[in-house]
Amino acid sequence: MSSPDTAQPRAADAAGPAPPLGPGPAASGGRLVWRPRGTDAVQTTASLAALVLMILVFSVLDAQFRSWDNVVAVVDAAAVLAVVTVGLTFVLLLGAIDLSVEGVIGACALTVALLVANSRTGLDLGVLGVAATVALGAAFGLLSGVLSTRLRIPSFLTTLGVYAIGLGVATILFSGERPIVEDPWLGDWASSRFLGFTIVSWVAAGAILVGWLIQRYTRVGRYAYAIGGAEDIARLSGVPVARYKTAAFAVAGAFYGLGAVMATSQLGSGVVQAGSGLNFSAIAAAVIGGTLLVGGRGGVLQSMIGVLVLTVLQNGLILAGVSPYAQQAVQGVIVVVAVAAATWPVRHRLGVVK
Amino acid sequence: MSTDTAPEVARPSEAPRQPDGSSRVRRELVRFMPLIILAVLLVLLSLRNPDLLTQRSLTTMADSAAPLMVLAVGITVVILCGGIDLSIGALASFASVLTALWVPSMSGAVVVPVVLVCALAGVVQGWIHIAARVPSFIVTLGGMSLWTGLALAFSGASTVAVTDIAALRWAFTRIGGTVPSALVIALGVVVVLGAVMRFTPFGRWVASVGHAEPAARLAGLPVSMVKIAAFGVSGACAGLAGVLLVARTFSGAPTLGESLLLPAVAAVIVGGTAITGGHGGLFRTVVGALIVVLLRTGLSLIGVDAGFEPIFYGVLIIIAVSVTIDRSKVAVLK
Amino acid sequence: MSDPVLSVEGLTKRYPGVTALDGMSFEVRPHEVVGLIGENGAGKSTLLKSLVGLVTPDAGTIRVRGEAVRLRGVAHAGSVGIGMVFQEQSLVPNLTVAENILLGAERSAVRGGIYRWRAMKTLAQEQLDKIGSRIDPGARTDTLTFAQRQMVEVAKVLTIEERITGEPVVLLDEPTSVLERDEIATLFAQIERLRRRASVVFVSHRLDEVLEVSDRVYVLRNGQVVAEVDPSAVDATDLHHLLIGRESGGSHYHDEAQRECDGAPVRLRVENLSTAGCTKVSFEVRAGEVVGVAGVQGSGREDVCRALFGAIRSSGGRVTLDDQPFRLGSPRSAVRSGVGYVPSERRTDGIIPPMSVAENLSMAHVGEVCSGPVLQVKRERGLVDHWVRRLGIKTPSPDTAIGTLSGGNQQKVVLARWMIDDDLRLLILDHPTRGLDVGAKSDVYALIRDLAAAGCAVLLLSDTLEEMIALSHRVVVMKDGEVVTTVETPKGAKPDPVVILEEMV
Amino acid sequence: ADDSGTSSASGDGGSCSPEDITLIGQVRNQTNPYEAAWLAGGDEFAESVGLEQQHLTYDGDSQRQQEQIRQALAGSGMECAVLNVLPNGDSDTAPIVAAADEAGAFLVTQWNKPADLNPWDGYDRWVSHITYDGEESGYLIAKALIEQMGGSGGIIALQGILDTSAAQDRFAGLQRALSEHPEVELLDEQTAGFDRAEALNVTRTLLTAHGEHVGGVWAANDDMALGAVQALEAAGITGVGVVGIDAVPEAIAAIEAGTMTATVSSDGPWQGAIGLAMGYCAATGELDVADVANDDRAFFAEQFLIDQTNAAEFAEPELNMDDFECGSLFDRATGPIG
Ligand SMILES: Nc1ncnc2c1ncn2[C@@H]1O[C@H](COP(=O)(O)OP(=O)(O)OP(=O)(O)O)[C@@H](O)[C@H]1O
Ligand SMILES: Nc1ncnc2c1ncn2[C@@H]1O[C@H](COP(=O)(O)OP(=O)(O)OP(=O)(O)O)[C@@H](O)[C@H]1O
Ligand SMILES: [Mg+2]
Ligand SMILES: [Mg+2]
Repeated sequence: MSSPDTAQPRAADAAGPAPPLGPGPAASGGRLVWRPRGTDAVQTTASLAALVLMILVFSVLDAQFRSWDNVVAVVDAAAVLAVVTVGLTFVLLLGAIDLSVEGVIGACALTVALLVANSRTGLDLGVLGVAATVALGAAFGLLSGVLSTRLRIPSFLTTLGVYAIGLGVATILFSGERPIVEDPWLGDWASSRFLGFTIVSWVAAGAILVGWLIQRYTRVGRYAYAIGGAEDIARLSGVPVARYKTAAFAVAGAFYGLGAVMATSQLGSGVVQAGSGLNFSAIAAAVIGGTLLVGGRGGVLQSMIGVLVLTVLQNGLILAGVSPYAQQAVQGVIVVVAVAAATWPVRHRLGVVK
Repeated sequence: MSTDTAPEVARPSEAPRQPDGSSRVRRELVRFMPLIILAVLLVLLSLRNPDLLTQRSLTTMADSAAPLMVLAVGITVVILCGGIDLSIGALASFASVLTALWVPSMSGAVVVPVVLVCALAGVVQGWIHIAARVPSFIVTLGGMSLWTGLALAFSGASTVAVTDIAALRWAFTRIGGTVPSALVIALGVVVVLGAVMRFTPFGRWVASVGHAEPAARLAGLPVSMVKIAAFGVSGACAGLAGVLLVARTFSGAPTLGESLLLPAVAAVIVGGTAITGGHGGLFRTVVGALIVVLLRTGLSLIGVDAGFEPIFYGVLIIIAVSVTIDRSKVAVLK
Repeated sequence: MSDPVLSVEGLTKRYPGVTALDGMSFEVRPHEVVGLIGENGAGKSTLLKSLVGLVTPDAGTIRVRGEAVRLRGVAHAGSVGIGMVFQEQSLVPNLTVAENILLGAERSAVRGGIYRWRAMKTLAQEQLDKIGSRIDPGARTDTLTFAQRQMVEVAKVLTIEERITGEPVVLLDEPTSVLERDEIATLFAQIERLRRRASVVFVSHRLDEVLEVSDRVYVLRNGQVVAEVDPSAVDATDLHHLLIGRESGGSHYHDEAQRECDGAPVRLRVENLSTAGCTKVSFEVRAGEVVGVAGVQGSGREDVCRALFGAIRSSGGRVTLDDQPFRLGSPRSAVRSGVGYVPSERRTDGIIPPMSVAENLSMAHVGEVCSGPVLQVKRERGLVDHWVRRLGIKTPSPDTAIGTLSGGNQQKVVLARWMIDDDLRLLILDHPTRGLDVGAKSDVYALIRDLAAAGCAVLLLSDTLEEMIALSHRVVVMKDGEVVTTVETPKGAKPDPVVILEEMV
Repeated sequence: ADDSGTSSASGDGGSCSPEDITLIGQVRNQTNPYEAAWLAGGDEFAESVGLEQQHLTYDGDSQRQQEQIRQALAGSGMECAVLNVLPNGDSDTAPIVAAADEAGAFLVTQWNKPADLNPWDGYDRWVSHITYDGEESGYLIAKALIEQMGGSGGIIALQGILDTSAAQDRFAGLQRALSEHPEVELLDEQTAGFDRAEALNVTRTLLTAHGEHVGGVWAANDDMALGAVQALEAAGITGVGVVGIDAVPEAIAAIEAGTMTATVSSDGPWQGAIGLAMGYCAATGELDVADVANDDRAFFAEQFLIDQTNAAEFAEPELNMDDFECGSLFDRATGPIG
């Protein structure tokens, strides 16, 4: 070899093995600062810091906030949002977005209310009804996924369409009369408690665990990262991208279905608007937690931090006696300030931020 | 280093590669697809309800489309930069409240301060996004709450009626008895902004930032300024949309424009602008806005049953976008 | 001679305005390393891509072990035993090394749809062991260096060995252009090892490398094979001749074109510059002088350049440009003070692929083609045409998307971007010839010398020491973030690279 | 858009033959029981006169409501159209009135209207504006709640969407009741946007904040009241009174079951039918709008407090078609708005 390449310290034992290299700054040379390197990690740390700060401030401001009862209240209030956000996380990991949440939840809420013992139909399917509802949610997700991948159009619009379709299905199922849930088992989800927390909260905890396992140990989860990280490369490597994208949407839908069951048990009847506001909150929670919209970053657990940030903030503002007229403005400012403050010291090391 | 690595090849553009002649026809067809789909939709809907094609009905539709168009055109600039602005609906509401409050003292000139205030609001959001490196999604999410909160505070949480509506007559009248002035204003915005994008470097800068921000920055483009300006434009458009809304509803209210956010983004996408930034344009958004308005209002008028209306809407909007989108240019993955 | 494993007949691929492959025919025999060389745009990559099903040829046949195949994609090509190493961009950045290596072919690491992380790491480790790499399979890919990622790429392609029964064909598209010397040696050792079980197609612009590893070399020009040579019978100069069809005259360093600049004023003075990766760096560059910065990976030389351009933050130091204090702010302010920068990662940092050649060319000094705020499209067209002609940029039209040009032509556009500024005072070149063919390289060398002759100061980081020595008046050597010495490299008295090499390590 | 009430149609009232009349009912959505019942009532009336009601729903989206109305009125023959509209908010009424006036359609609006915009200001086809006295409703249920609490204790209030007059009036009613009962304390007031799920969450938080001090929950509508009932049930708290407004079937069932204390009837089916009936009578000429007293052109409709004593009567709301004879349209008017 006659042209010495940029020289190397170990030119002598060139053919020998390179020293072991783990991740870390030393290995990251050669890249410019605004590459999205670890942006999600910073975001997660930032929101974790913001969460801790918020908890501290509210604890000082209000004794009620520190009470065990309030902890339970926060957890109960976070349950449905958490489950929905777990589902949404899979879609965000793909780099896609899902706007169908409220429609799917509406349709599923009516479905579960009509399938278990209720005031309108003679059915009493119990667990089966719940399972069928989760399956319906998955089917809606499947629809979003199939439409996005087969027609090759942005998920923003397919899911907007599926939202409308879900809403339509919910309206048809509703047909003017709200089915009141009379199934004591489902009713118990919201009212009976185990170790202080409602069953709904435990279901949520289980769902988060399942979500994390899916993310960590299944193809759907791992490929969601691959697709979100670099879809074209995943395709080049022989990953059946369309299939796993669709699967991720379906998984998300199943979680929305479960969320609808939980909400229905809390509300006591089949409500078309059971999911109102959830879509936006779930996206916000995920992004705040570090599951960024660019895809492949963050994950279920990170998103949960975002869920807690939002829930604690809402709870804390009420307890701190902030006027309902001002709450909205205060909440928006706090989210931005908290995230900005927490990222501030490291802002120059962040990648391209969109 | 090889410059044509895998990702380049894997672009969907490779798939339908065809000899020159027919591919040019296809490309042109794709370019005009949004217009074609608009015409097709109009014809289909008017088959069910012939009244839809009357001049009165069309001008009415144009009226409805104008504020949406202005909003959508504004957010197009932000989306082209690769960002998102969730605050436009709330900002339009805030603008409507300001307009209603200021008309008594300022009459028709109210549009100037309102647009300026909203542009400033956009600039502030853009600046926070740049300076603190907070994702635009989060900044504008916060902005959304803040502007709504301020609108609630300024209006005393109620509707502010405009008694002297003649002051805003210019924004809601028929020029020559037929042409809706709101549409003319909206198109004026599009033309002016379009000219700026086309005849000054701004348009290229926006596209460069959207396509490849690192490269744009290293070429010495004023990336931060471009992004802040984009948010400013988006804010200004939201302000103008707020004024148009007041002219139409004779009052300002803290939730007046909220519901226009999703349709505005939908209009951008239906027009064929990539949600990931870079590719797209304002004129596409104009057609997108018309399609969205047609679907939003047209469907309820052809008398479909409850429940089926949203289903039709969902199906049609999916069909519309699957036909209009230019798959060779837009990174359709997201 | 045994039957070829892979043969190609009359392969043709046309793009609008270019014929990338023009009735190309070639073959690969068992256990053979075939070298492919050719100018930028000769069709090498297109050929390789059509062999893994990424490009659908317009005409021609591809035969694998005698059987004609229509390849549908990488996965399909893998199943018939053809695998390709792409550049570093073909790894998923947010996944671990192990996942990347096994992506899409996890085999026993995924049982019943469930990931078994331990098996995953073991399997990945097996692949890494094949090339003697000790990269941690659990590391996230975006924390690796260029070279490490390249190694992971190679490890990844070797997984096809396990997937097929016959002998695979491994296609390597410029695998060495971003590798350091010992890594190249490792790769070559691996190619030798591979030869026992597979055939290899190897593309490189470094002719000596090609001669070193190949059993047979095809020379490509304009989408056709123009020569098939036996490496043992030729040397790099012959190849060079074959490639560009003209004599490469002059001394080894072609340094006769270099101009003296002794009396010139100091253009750039750097004092005690510190960043995250370098400390208290001081040096100066005169107007018309080319100063090379040498150093191994981690020496901090890239940091210095980027800090000077404002692309990364500096934590201290004083810089003057023409004796005026020069604030290290942003690339924008640097550009406005007459500084230019050619980044090493051209595809992501240098060009905006979907935008036109004209737009890419005029973007940094768009003021040149504006009257007030208004773009003058005619004037821009004139300017672009001028530079396209002057630098011999091969493009169907100024409106062509720059992403479809060959690397050398892209790089010329990036250089032209800075050259249109008459007052360019300092140009920072970060590996400007990466991935360029010999012809394009000498074009770029000539451009750099022209620039210096016109009085521009040039700061140069380079792929090879020889290149740097040839172009520079002086070489600043860095080690561990500090300047260790400065080596004069005047015309006619160029030092041996070893002199600098010793200081670097 | 005319800025004041000069109708472009001839001012001589209706001369439409019944079969030319188009009946249009517009509500927010058909996905809540109250508005679904409204449309059903409208359908029943339409059927009684041999016509069909066109349903329009706008999903709580003001812009869409405007667009729909305008577009619906852009057709031909709109001089014989009758609209029974629930404006999304106060701000939406003016443009709806203007659009109807321009098209010459007969219009009845309900619930939301700015105070300074009135049918008698020259609108000869805006037959009437009907609403319930929100202040009175809020007051009635507050009294019922306080009575149930035994005249003392703490109350938490769930407000509706803050910038609607319904929310503000009802809350004013609560405050009036509170001023009469100084020993009852308003512990907290929060908005839950008329939404059941939101009410559930807000109540949950308020219950931890105020614990056993909470003796009653005052909600600005039944949906929120039902959400509060669920929150109480989940928290295992009993004996806290909950009141709402609207008399949706589920609330009436809850009152019968004892989990809710009281509600106030807003008679959805009647509202859906009466608006169409007024317009119909005006269009056919059986009702001369000019003859209608101002007190009847913007009036509070009669409302009833429903508690355990009379819940059974309201369980199955039925329309009495006699209410919609042209002569008895204003029988439920209890007085002018103001
Ligand atoms: N997707 C594409 N669209 C249009 N033209 C293309 C495309 N890909 C390649 N080309 C053209 O085909 C020709 C051959 O390109 P190819 O990438 O095969 O060259 P190469 O020999 O690999 O060059 P290099 O040494 O620079 O990598 C070039 O002129 C190039 O511009
Ligand atoms: N943004 C950053 N943050 C922290 N450390 C960094 C950053 N950028 C570079 N470094 C570190 O600074 C040192 C210098 O890296 P650099 O890439 O400049 O080396 P180099 O000499 O240019 O290498 P090469 O031989 O590949 O050209 C490395 O140790 C690198 O890890
Ligand atoms: Mg380096
Ligand atoms: Mg190549």
